[in-house]
Amino acid sequence: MQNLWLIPALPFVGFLINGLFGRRLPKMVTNIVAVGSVVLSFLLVVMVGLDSDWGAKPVHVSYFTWIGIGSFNVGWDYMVDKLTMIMLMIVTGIGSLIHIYATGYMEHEEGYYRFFAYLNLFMFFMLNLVLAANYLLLFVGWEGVGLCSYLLIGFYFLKKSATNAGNKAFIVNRIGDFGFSLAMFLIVVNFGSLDFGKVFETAPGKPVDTLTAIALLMLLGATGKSAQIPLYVWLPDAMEGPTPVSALIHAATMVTAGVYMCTRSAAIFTHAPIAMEAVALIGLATAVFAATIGLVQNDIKKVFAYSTVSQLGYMFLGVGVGAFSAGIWHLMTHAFFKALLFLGAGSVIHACHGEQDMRHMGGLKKYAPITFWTLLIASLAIGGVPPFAGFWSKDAILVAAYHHAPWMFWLGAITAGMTAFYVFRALFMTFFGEYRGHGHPHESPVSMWGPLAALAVLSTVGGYFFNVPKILDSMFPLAEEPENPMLLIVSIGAGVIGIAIAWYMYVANTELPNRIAESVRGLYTLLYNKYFVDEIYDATVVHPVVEGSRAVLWRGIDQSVIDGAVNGVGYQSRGIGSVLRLVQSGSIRSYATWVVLGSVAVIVVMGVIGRSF
Amino acid sequence: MEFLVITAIKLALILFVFMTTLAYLQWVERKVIAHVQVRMGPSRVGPHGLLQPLADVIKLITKEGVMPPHVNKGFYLAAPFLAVFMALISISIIPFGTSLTIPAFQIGSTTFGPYTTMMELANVNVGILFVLAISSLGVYGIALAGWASNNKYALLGGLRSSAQMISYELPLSLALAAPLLSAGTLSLRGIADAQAGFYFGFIPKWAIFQGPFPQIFSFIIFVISSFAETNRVPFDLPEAENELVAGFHVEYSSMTFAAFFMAEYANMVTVCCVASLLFLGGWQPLWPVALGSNLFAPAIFFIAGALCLYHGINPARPFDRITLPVFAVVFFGLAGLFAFPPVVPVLMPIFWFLAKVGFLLFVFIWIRATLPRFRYDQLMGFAWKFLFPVALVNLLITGFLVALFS
Amino acid sequence: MEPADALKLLNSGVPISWYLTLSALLFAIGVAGFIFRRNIITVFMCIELMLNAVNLSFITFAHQHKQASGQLFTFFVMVVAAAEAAVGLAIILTVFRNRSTLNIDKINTLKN
Amino acid sequence: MDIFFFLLFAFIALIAAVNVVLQRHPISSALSLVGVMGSLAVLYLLLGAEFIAMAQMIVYAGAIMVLFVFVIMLLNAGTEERTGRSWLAQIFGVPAMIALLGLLCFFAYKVFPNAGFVKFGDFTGGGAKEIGYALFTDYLLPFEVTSILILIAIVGAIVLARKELD
Repeated sequence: MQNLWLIPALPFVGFLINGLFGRRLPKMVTNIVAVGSVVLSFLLVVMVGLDSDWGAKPVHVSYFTWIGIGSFNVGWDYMVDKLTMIMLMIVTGIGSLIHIYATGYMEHEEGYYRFFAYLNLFMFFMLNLVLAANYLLLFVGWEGVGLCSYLLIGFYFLKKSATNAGNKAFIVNRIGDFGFSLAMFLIVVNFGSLDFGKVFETAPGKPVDTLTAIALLMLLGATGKSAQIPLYVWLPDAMEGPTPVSALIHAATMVTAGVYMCTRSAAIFTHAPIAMEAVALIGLATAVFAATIGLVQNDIKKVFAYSTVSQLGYMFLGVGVGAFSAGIWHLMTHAFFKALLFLGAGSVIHACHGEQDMRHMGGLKKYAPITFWTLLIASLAIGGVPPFAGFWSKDAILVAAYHHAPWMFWLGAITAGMTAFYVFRALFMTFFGEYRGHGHPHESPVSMWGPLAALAVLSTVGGYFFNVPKILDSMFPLAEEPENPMLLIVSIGAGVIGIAIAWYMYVANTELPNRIAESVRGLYTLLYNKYFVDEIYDATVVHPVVEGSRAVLWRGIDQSVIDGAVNGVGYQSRGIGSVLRLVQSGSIRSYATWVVLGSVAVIVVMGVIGRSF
Repeated sequence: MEFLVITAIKLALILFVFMTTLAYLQWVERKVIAHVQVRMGPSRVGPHGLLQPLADVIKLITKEGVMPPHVNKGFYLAAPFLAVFMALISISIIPFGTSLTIPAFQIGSTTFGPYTTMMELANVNVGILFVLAISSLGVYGIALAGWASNNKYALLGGLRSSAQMISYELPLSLALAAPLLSAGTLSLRGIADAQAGFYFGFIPKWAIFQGPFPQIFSFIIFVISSFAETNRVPFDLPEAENELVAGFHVEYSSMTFAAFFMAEYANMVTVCCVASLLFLGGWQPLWPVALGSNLFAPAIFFIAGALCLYHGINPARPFDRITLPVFAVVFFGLAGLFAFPPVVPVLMPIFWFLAKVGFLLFVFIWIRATLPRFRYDQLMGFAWKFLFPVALVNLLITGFLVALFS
Repeated sequence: MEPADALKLLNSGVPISWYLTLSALLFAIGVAGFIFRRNIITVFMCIELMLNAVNLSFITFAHQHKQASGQLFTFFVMVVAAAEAAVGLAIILTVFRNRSTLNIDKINTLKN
Repeated sequence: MDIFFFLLFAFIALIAAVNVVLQRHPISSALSLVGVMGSLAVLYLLLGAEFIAMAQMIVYAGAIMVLFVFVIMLLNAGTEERTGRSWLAQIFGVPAMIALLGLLCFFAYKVFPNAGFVKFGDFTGGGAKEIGYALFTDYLLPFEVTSILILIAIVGAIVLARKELD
């Protein structure tokens, strides 16, 4: 298993080649390097899987000591167990598909090589995050993917909104990372190590308060990276990046890092009930909140973005109610269908020559049939219709929620209905009715619909075939729960009703949505403007910080205190110097004599102090 | 006591061979250059001019040593001896073969031995550093000679030479460091031993062929830098006749002049020895004994003898009828000696070592007969802008690969 | 002293304090040169002499404590001395170019 | 044997050091200093510091002092003239030097009266391997900092020694 390091190293080499020489390389070479490196690491992952019996025989490799301070050591250690294996398969598998897709999608863009260099760098950091065997190494990946996310959101850096969105994502993530750093400090102080094995082994014996503090700080980190309340605001804006980026980073892999981290730290969370409750509540609140916003958005990518936030909320709900494996299951199926949704949306945008507003689409079914069918499958999957992938994992989370607290189940079910509604709303607005845009829509090239088809297959059968709770049984034992057909019916029913309403409103009776919007003007405006959260944050956090820095830090501290001290030192030195310069005779030999006399004096004084005489 | 006697014997032997070599290197150089230029070369004194070195030595000793009145006497006289001292001292740590065991023997009633000794004067753990240290001190001789002569040509020559030798010492040392990394020792004997063995049974594991990174580049850099270090063509700027009359030794005559010449040739021999030890495997044969490398030496001497005999029978000059058969007999004798089994393990390493050194010396002479002199700015630019970075990159790659594969 | 004792002393090596005394002597000679010489290059060489004297102490201590650390200090001193020589000689060159003298008593424009 | 070598080379070092100070011509001083360095290198060998001894020869004698000689030749520096200007050095110079020497010797004998003996071969931790190992593990940071220092020195020397400062 010595070649474990090759898995992240290959994309990194790809990054180096494309990043350093990409400008001079033909597109074909850039493609081969970028896609090849990721596909190769996917194959390596499969090899590692075959070797380790898909994580059943955990592997732990220490490469070198990265930081050694006294007894505190952080090594560059990688480990593979079942959880890692699932994440590795998702990251490299979906990553490969999206890389292939991007060769088609980005073909006519400026900075083609730059895009792939960043994408490969992202793969490197993400794989590092997943493979890490200690928190600090995980944090390296965690920060690295944040960096790549920033770079890729701002990929169209000539667009002001794109760079702003990049900055927003970066700064908001800082808050979460701050929490995560604090959590790591607490771990170091209390456990004396950052290695997963050591921390989880000793976690049960630690005081609950400590564990709760650590878990809550980790949760803060997770809310930043995984776009949960209150730090979710960056994710919808992140859609300024190219669509493959949205699919890979902001839907399938990076944003799920928080879920992965919480699941990885299950040993800490399970011993901190308050933190668990907080995770569940935040997850549920985010799920409901984002779903309501998603109901009325018109930008196709925004709809899916809020849907992502909402689905991530589901995962946290699952983690929070103790169903870690259900959360990971939903993470996986979500990766399938949400990547598919985004890639499909990309295909639609490609077909409509860059148009993103759904009001200017419609009737694309006959122009882009493959995209339509694949998107339909994805919508069914996210809508929770059996036997598609999303049904299984969502149902598992809802069942677990019911056993934790029934009201959570009901809210979750309603959210599932809303989810089905807005996804199908988007589908109907895009593919049904008459074409309302300009130009001639067309189907995408094979490099784009090929990955769509592959993901469609996964979205169809992936949930049933990869029964994550069963796979992870040894890590997170399944609770013995009585079968309750009512729950199944409700969760399917919610989805079906949502789809039906969408059908009624956007295909059968297209006037209805406007009339509803007119009748509840206030609510509609509130939802359409995303509850004014951005504006509230701006007024309560951003503005005071900027103004405060200007008044206190700049004028107050920097100008008066620091500058004053520096200038004061200068004035004083000049005053002292005007006295001392009388000693300076200009003769170097005199100076030398002074030095010798001085050293004699020093030696004598030291001798006297040391009582040597 | 035993140690002292053996060392004294070795010292005498090495000194004799080394000094003779230095004298005859001059003859070889003149002959080779002559043949490159389609001339005869020295041929008057002795058969084929073989006694020419002797005649030269007699001439130089008996000449009057002229000391110009304006020189700084002490340094003027010290400089050539400094130069020759620094040039000769390095040979003391060069190993030129494996060990030699003399079985116990009896003289009268006392039994001596058995004695085992390594074929070198001193085994120094940091041998390579010693060579570098001594070669870096060699500058003083030339710089002082230039300065003490109180002559502008000499001063310019001295300045040029110090700048040149300091500059070329950098790529030289960097090129040396690369094979040291793969050998893992600074001892010259250890380095040569590390190059024993063969890949696939026939490619020798010399440093220039050795994995993980063949040192062919550092070998080339080393050879180029050693041309500059020994002030040889094409880097003989310090003594450029047409610019500086004769450079730093323009004011020297007779034995003091000869001393500089001796120093130059001694330096040449030393760098060739170091190059063959570091890069060409020292006394490791070119192909395995199993494939008959031991037969190579007798064969070559036999062929030489046969050729001499043939030309003696069909003489081109009257004297050849006598001299060439004598040479043939000597060569046949050598062939017989190298084929004599008890001495083979002792002589064969020496043969291979001397063969490599001889080849490198031939390259030195060959280059002198072929290439013109560099211009001064080109010379310095070449060292700093080309050789130095290349040597650095080579060292970097070697270090990386050695760390990776060890 | 018995001849045997003398031989024993001879074979037991050199006392540490002898090395330190040699180091002190060299240092003091360097100091003397630094104070009394007027040629700036010679003064500079006296500084090198003092550095060498200190290096000898370091190596002696390294031998006494049987640790390589002292030798490493010497190594660093050498490296710093090399840097110092490069910059110092460059300064001397510049000074000579501007003032045509190497006498430190004449290089005193900065006084008062 | 040790004592013999120590005395011989200590004597050479002292004579050469005195010569550094007494010679009127800088080039004689420089060559005497090379002598000091050479004999110190032999003493280093006796103290078991073979790598440092070689480094002493290569760096000090072979590079730094060549630079000195080079500059002396370049500036064609002659014998120094006598200009007595520093009354401080005249009055305090010799006493201060003697006091310093006395103090140093006093401490050498006071603190290390019987600290032990130096015998060739007692300490073998001064080979290239040991030095290199210590340099790249415990002393890595100083090493890197020194390399930056050298870089700065190179840049500074080039800037200072350029013909025209524009």
